[in-house]
Amino acid sequence: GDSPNANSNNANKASVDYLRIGMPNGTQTENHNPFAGTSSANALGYKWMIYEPLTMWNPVKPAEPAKPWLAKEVKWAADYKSADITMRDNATWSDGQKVTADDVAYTFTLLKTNEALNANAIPFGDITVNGSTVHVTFTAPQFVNQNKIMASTTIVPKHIWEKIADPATDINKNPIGSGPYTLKSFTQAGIILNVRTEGYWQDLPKVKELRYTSYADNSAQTTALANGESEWSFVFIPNYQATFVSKDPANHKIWAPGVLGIHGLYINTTIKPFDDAKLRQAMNMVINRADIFTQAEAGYFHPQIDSVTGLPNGAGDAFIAPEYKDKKLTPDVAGAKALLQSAGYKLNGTTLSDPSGKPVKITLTDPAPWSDYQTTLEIIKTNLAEIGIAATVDKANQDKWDQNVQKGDFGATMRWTNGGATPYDIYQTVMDGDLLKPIGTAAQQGNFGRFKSPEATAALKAYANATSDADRTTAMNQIQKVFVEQVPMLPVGSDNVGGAYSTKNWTGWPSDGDAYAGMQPTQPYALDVVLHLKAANS
Amino acid sequence: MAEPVLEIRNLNVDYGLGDRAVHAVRDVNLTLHRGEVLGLAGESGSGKSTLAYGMTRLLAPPGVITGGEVVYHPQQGPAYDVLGLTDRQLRAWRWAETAIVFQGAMNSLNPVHKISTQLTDVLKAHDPKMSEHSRSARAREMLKLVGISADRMDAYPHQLSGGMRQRVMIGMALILQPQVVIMDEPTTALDVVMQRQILGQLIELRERLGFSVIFITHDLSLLVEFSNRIAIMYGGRIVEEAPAATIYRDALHPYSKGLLSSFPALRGPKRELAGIPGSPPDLAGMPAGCSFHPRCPKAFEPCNSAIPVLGRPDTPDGAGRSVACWLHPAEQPVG
Amino acid sequence: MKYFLQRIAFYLFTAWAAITLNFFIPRMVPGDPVQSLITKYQGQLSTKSIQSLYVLFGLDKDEGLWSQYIDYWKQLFHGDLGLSFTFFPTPVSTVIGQALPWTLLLVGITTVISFLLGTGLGVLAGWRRGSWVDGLLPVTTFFSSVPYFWLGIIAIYLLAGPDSFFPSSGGFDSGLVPAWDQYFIPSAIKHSLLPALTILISSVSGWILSMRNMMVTVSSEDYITVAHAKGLPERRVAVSYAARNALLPNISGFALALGFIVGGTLLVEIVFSYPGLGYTLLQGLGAKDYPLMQGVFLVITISVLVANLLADIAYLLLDPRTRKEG
Amino acid sequence: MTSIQDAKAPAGEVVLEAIGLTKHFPVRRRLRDLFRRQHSAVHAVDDVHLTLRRGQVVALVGESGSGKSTVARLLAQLYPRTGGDIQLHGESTRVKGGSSFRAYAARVQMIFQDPFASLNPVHTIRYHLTRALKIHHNAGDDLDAALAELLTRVSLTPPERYLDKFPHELSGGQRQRVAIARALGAQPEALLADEPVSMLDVSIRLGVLNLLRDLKERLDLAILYITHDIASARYFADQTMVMYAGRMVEGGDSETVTQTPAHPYTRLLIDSAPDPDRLTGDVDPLEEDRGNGEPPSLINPPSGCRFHPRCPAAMARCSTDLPVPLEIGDAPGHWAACWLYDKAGAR
Amino acid sequence: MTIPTSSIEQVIPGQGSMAQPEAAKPSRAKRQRFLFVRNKKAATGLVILGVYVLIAIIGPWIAPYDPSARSNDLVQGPSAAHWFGTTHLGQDVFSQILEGTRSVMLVGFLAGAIATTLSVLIGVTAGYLGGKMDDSLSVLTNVVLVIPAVPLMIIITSVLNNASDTLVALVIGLTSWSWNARVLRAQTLSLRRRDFVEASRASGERTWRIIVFELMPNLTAVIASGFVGTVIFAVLSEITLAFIGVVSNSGWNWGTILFWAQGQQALGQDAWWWFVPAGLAIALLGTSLSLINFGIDEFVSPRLRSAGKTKLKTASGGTVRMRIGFTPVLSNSATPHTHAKVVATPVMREAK
Ligand SMILES: Nc1ncnc2c1ncn2[C@@H]1O[C@H](COP(=O)(O)OP(=O)(O)OP(=O)(O)O)[C@@H](O)[C@H]1O
Ligand SMILES: Nc1ncnc2c1ncn2[C@@H]1O[C@H](COP(=O)(O)OP(=O)(O)OP(=O)(O)O)[C@@H](O)[C@H]1O
Ligand SMILES: [Mg+2]
Ligand SMILES: [Mg+2]
Repeated sequence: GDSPNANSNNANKASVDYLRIGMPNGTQTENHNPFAGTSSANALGYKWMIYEPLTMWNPVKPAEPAKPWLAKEVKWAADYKSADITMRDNATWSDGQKVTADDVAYTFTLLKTNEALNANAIPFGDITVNGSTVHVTFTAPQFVNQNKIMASTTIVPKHIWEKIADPATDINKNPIGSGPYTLKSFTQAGIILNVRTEGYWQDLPKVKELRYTSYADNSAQTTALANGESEWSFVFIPNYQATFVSKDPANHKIWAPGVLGIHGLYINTTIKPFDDAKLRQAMNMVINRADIFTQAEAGYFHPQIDSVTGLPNGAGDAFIAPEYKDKKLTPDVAGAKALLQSAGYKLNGTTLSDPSGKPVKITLTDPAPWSDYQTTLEIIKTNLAEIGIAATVDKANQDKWDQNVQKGDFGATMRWTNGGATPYDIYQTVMDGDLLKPIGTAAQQGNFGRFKSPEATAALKAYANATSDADRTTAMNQIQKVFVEQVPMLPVGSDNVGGAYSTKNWTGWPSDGDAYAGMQPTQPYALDVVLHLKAANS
Repeated sequence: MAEPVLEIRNLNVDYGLGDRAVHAVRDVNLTLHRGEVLGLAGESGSGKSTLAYGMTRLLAPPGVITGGEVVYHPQQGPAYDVLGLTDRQLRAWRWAETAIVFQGAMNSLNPVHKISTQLTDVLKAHDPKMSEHSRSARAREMLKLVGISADRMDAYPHQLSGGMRQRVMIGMALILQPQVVIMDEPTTALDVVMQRQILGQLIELRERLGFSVIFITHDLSLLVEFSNRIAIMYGGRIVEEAPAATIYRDALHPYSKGLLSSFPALRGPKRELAGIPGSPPDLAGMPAGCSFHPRCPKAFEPCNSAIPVLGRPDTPDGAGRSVACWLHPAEQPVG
Repeated sequence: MKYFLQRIAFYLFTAWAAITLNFFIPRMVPGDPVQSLITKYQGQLSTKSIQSLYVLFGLDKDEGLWSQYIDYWKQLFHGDLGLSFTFFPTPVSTVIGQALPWTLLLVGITTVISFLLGTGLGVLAGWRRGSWVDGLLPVTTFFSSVPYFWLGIIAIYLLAGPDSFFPSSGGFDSGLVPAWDQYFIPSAIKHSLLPALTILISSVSGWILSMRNMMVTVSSEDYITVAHAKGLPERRVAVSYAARNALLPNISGFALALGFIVGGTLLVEIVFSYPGLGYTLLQGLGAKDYPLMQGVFLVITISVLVANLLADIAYLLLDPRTRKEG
Repeated sequence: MTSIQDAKAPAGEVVLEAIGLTKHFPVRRRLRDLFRRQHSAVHAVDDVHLTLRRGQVVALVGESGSGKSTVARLLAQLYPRTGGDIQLHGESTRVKGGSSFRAYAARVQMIFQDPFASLNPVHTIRYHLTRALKIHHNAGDDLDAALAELLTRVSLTPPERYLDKFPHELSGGQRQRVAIARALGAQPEALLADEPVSMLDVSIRLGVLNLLRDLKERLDLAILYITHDIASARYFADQTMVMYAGRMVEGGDSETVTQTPAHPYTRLLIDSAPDPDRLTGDVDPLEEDRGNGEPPSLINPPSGCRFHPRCPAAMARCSTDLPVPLEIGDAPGHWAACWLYDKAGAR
Repeated sequence: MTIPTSSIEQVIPGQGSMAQPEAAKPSRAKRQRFLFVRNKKAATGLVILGVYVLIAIIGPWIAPYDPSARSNDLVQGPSAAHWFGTTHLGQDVFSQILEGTRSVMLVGFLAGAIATTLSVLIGVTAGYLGGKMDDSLSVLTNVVLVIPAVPLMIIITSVLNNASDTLVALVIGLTSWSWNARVLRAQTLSLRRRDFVEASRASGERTWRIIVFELMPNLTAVIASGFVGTVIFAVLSEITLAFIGVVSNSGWNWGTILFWAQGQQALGQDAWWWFVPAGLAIALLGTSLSLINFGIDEFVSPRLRSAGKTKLKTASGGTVRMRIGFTPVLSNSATPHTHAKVVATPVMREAK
């Protein structure tokens, strides 16, 4: 009939031609603006089904070059201060117009002229178009940002967007993109995307309809996954075997590859005796990362970091300095004790005292509602007790915690680092002297532990500005050396680009065997995943 | 003497059951005759209201009727015991045969309904066939009878003065033309001018309509003036019963005497006011024998051991009166 | 009527004071929307976005609290509640507009049902003391002491499952679009059953109890005895005399409950991922979304006040004593 | 207690005097009235003159709502007065609170109508009386002795039996005695008794009244006895004043006022009082009065004499001119505010 | 979430209904003051509450394990070693419940006390003084009333770093007094023109003495019932705050247990033992407090007290049902009739 729901009544359909994607992101309001961090398109990730990037990059294998996507080819200058982007010529917008180099130039210009939209703070220079090629320059080398520019920027149609008065606050009611899907409906229960009928530059996906739902919280999302109401999501599932997989062992799966972004215990290096690298090393030696991985991170969520460099297994392997190739982080209480003794610390019974004779005490802090971090801290607390460090866990209020961490008013805290295509972002968040702020002043960008190391700062700078791979390797090795020796932060687990999914209706998901993409439904590669899906019963 | 309409026989009413029960009304025998005004007096707590509510089975928990009969003589047909009626029969009997006017008229009228509603719902309950129109006509008529203009029909109780409310209650009591009207302190909340107006009106209506009245108050002077016969209660029992003038002139029971000498007179010489010493008995722990004996100036030997029986006294004018006092042992018990 | 104008003046003053507080309270909270957003996306949002977000939200300009307050009132008079940060750039009024109907329908209807049911049972319990309804009281008391959210989670665990009739979350099936048709309405009703039941079970006892107690109190009034003495049918005495009067004191409680619809059952909406206002408010709280918090507080404040005003009116209609005699 | 002292012309020293005492209670103002100049008010008491003398009882009678209690509360300074003056020993006083009020309260005490309500149910008798003594520093060195004395004075003996009881453990008469004892604790010169027995049982009333009379004589108190029972005023008071709708309408010594009432309202009142000597069957003499036999509105009181709408003897001037107190002449000090006694007759 | 106290608004202790001449028996009357404890419901409630108080005091000592201590029994069901099973870290849930009782009780009662004190101060003062004072206090009360309590608590607690139990109690107390203040104001309004208040004023008492010694004792039942209601509300609030994780409480309370259980999807893993006990503990505590509240209600209103006793036992063992409007008639009267006589006329007497 006339009802918009008439053909959505899915109960009596023989086969399922839609995919249900969920995220635990709470209430959504209609906003399809791909640039707004607060938009529903961003929160649920469906912007990647409507809009496309220039290249498709796989964070699981960060060292591999990105696949061409809207761009036929991207050529960077050696100093990474400019790039030539050549567009493919068979892509069209969903209103039928062709995707051109002008659109790319327009998009970049948009970011350049709107600080509010330039989320990665890319220093665009001149942008010029020459036929199907865009020449874009930058005011600083962009080696570390190359994928943020090419693989994480949605290209929007100029003819639509130039009519928008304020691109920062427009909700982009009728999104016109180059991707294979178009918006069908927005409701609070979910967003529905329909596959395009024609004009997509490659084969249309098999999934005819994408249904996005935003659940109130992790537990609602998990319940939905367990019930089969949700088929693909990125959410922390405690004890996922029992809560999720066991509900349908044949179909319920989790794949959570690590990426270049880590979580670890930042130590405030201005507080005595924690300004002593030896003490930090000893602490690093007693952390039981396996326990944290299985008990706090449910055995998957933050893949355990083995390398002393703090680089994630898999994604980080290619970057590890030769000297640390086989150095693993394993609990070594005896070693730690020996190290401490040699550095002048004394362990009397269960209390460690520093060379000045004061007992070593530390406060570990994290926001109360973050149960995985809290569990991690509980474990670290018992680990530290083994070498006589009395730790207390302070479950701060989240806002207070934010404030305190930024101002350097903390003992130690679990926190994440930025992530990127190279380990640069990880180390920069932890060690960059340029980000260093005095205690009491908010350090918003990083270096919360107030780690002061001119070598590290210089090496980070060298890495970002290098013009050859050899220079980069040298700088990277230097960075890692500081990190391993100074231990400004105790790495614990890596970020993951994983997801929970069900093979009941759709197969073809990425896996260890075929790691063609990450597994998060909100990231650019989600489109690549959807394009790989095939109906389970076909 | 006229024939009886209501006979109370050996009525016993308790509050609560078992050992802790309070015997508020004990072995009361009382007969109401057609067309008469029977006054019931006695100080606070003597059981007057309990008797009135008990004989109509309107006593609130934990009141229970533990014995006795209330025999009602309808105008036609055989007499029957009100206490033995089923709920249905009792509901039909109430108001149609016996209506009650309570002490506080403000509390007797439902504050949220118009008085017209409250008047007509009696009619609706007792005569469902009556038309809406004739119901309101009847209600109007009753209001006129008690001197309230019909335009006050749609007033709410709080919009009427205390006197008007009490008149509405009287009108409501008469709307079904009952044989018996029980009035429990109908005027104590009103001032004297209003009290006289209302009572005067009631007496006049009684003469016109011929119902009988049980009139309860502790104001003896009022009773003497308005009732035909007076019964005096003390400690849950009737201690004396006689025509009004007789009691006023010559009360036999020391308690009645005490009551009569407790109020100052307005006219005539200032007479001696003796009062009654002591305080009323506790119904839960009644003294043995005559319950008045601890306060009685004339108490003598049998008073503290044996309960005197209500009966015809041995006085010359003993006919038509009875008393329960060892000073005047009964010639012939009432019952 | 004049009495009303006076009440309204009082309410207006209260509203002004409450709205002013609503403005200042959220601003006491440390942290800012940008930081909250970064923290919310733990690592997914790079710290480099900070500056762009400050610009986006218009927080890069320093404005005094006082001028913000003045602006706030100016906006309010234009019916403008500002833009939400969490859902930037959606206007707060839109955010509230999309959530409010759900809350009103779910919690509103449930509150009304709970009140009616509880009052009905309370009348029975108070009128026929010692009957089965009275026996129900301890059970309902127990349930009323259980936290809403706990009951909801247990209900989801026990009743919602892969093949269950009850969905575990949401306001309607994700494939549907809100419309008054035969697909949407049953779906919406189905989704509201569990949350409604949860609220009902834990709130009905209060009504039963207060109504029962009022019935008991009213039952011993003289006019009830008079009604019995008049030989009225029992039902009429119970309903038109006793219950009618016993209801009056509960009206203001009911009004207040109606007013608290929005703020009172926040957690039920969270547990059931119900797209209502309480849940939105919690998100606003978490995100330091002042405009949203203010907006929701405003709605709550106004609804409580309006409910109270309605209670006054209801009183006026139900209790002739409050009407001015004519 | 039977002797009748024929009230002679008042001789005792004046303790408390009300001169033109007036009290208007503002009616709750509504929005509409804001635009009007005039404020409506309940004219509860208008232009009342009253003199309390040492060792004398003045009775104030009148129907319900005529303003008797208001007069008492005004005299006790519990309400601020709208107009007129209150003179204590000839000195004008106006106190609101604080120590001046306490000083006033030490000399003028009030007893409330309802003994069931005027004692705090949660406190013992000891507490009530101790407070009464302590506030006015009358406790002396030996509190117990003072308490015992107080109780003995109101014939609650032996005192020990009553001291530690709670009000609800006492009978109404006993409670009223405690209330009186509390008033006496302040060692006042004037006692304002607002219907002190109306809530008591017939047989108990007498005891309390006799006690009051006894106190008057022994302690030389000035007593204002408020009642609506005119018969008890005759029995108990030296002088009787009659109030109607906020105004004094008649006054004089009790016997004269009750036996030869002058004002039509007083006559109505006395005719209405139940009288056992009048036997059943009397046709109500006030029949024509039905329907409008109600006290007038005090918000818009009738002009002229406030009784004129109900008065059987109303004349034309009654509805226009406010009657002034006029000497009746049958007994010294007997007056009525009624034009019937306007001997000048002029105008 | 509080039990409505409407019945209490209607009745004031010791007035009116007691004004009957039932005075004479002092011993019985005296006992009536403690009748509240003899009320069956109140007694049950008090016993349960007593157990909770005991646990609150000795809980941490009798707990078999350190509630935070990890062990290797992860997410184990109830067993002899762990009565209520274990958490994802191998912590003993039973010990957590025992240890958590103290915080819950502390917060509940402290918040109850704070809110009650405030409501008494504001409500009674407003009611007694009247006039401008009343107006401004009423506005204050209403403003606090219309600002939603739980969100307000969330906001305030988030300002405080590391809120201790005491601080949480303070916040809850400060935000939840207004309803009681309203009830108390209404009560005071009806009390302040009572003769005994006027009488003590007339005898020269100071205002504060009147409020404290004359008015407040008469409001005890209302205050107590308000207190009990607020305690329930405070307990539920604390647990809610802990459950959604805004309170940065480092110790254990039942809300924390529920927070962890929910965060770890206890029910999703079928670990009901982790989730259920805390909820039941709350419900039972709430029930006991409600029972006490009933007791207070019935104590205050004798009508409610007798309302419970609808079935009475006769001496002969039968039961009589009390009904309003239809007083029961005992045919097998225990009282001997002095003059039993058959009615001569036919009598319709039906057994029913
Ligand atoms: N619910 C009850 N429980 C126990 N005793 C009661 C109850 N109700 C009344 N009584 C007692 O029964 C006795 C009789 O009371 P009743 O009301 O009949 O007296 P009364 O003569 O009408 O008094 P009054 O003149 O004050 O109206 C009193 O002593 C009273 O204390
Ligand atoms: N506080 C008040 N505010 C407004 N009106 C009042 C107030 N107190 C008394 N009145 C009015 O003043 C008039 C006189 O009242 P008052 O109580 O003095 O009469 P009374 O003669 O003592 O009556 P009663 O015999 O019933 O005690 C009445 O109309 C009453 O309604
Ligand atoms: Mg009575
Ligand atoms: Mg008075």
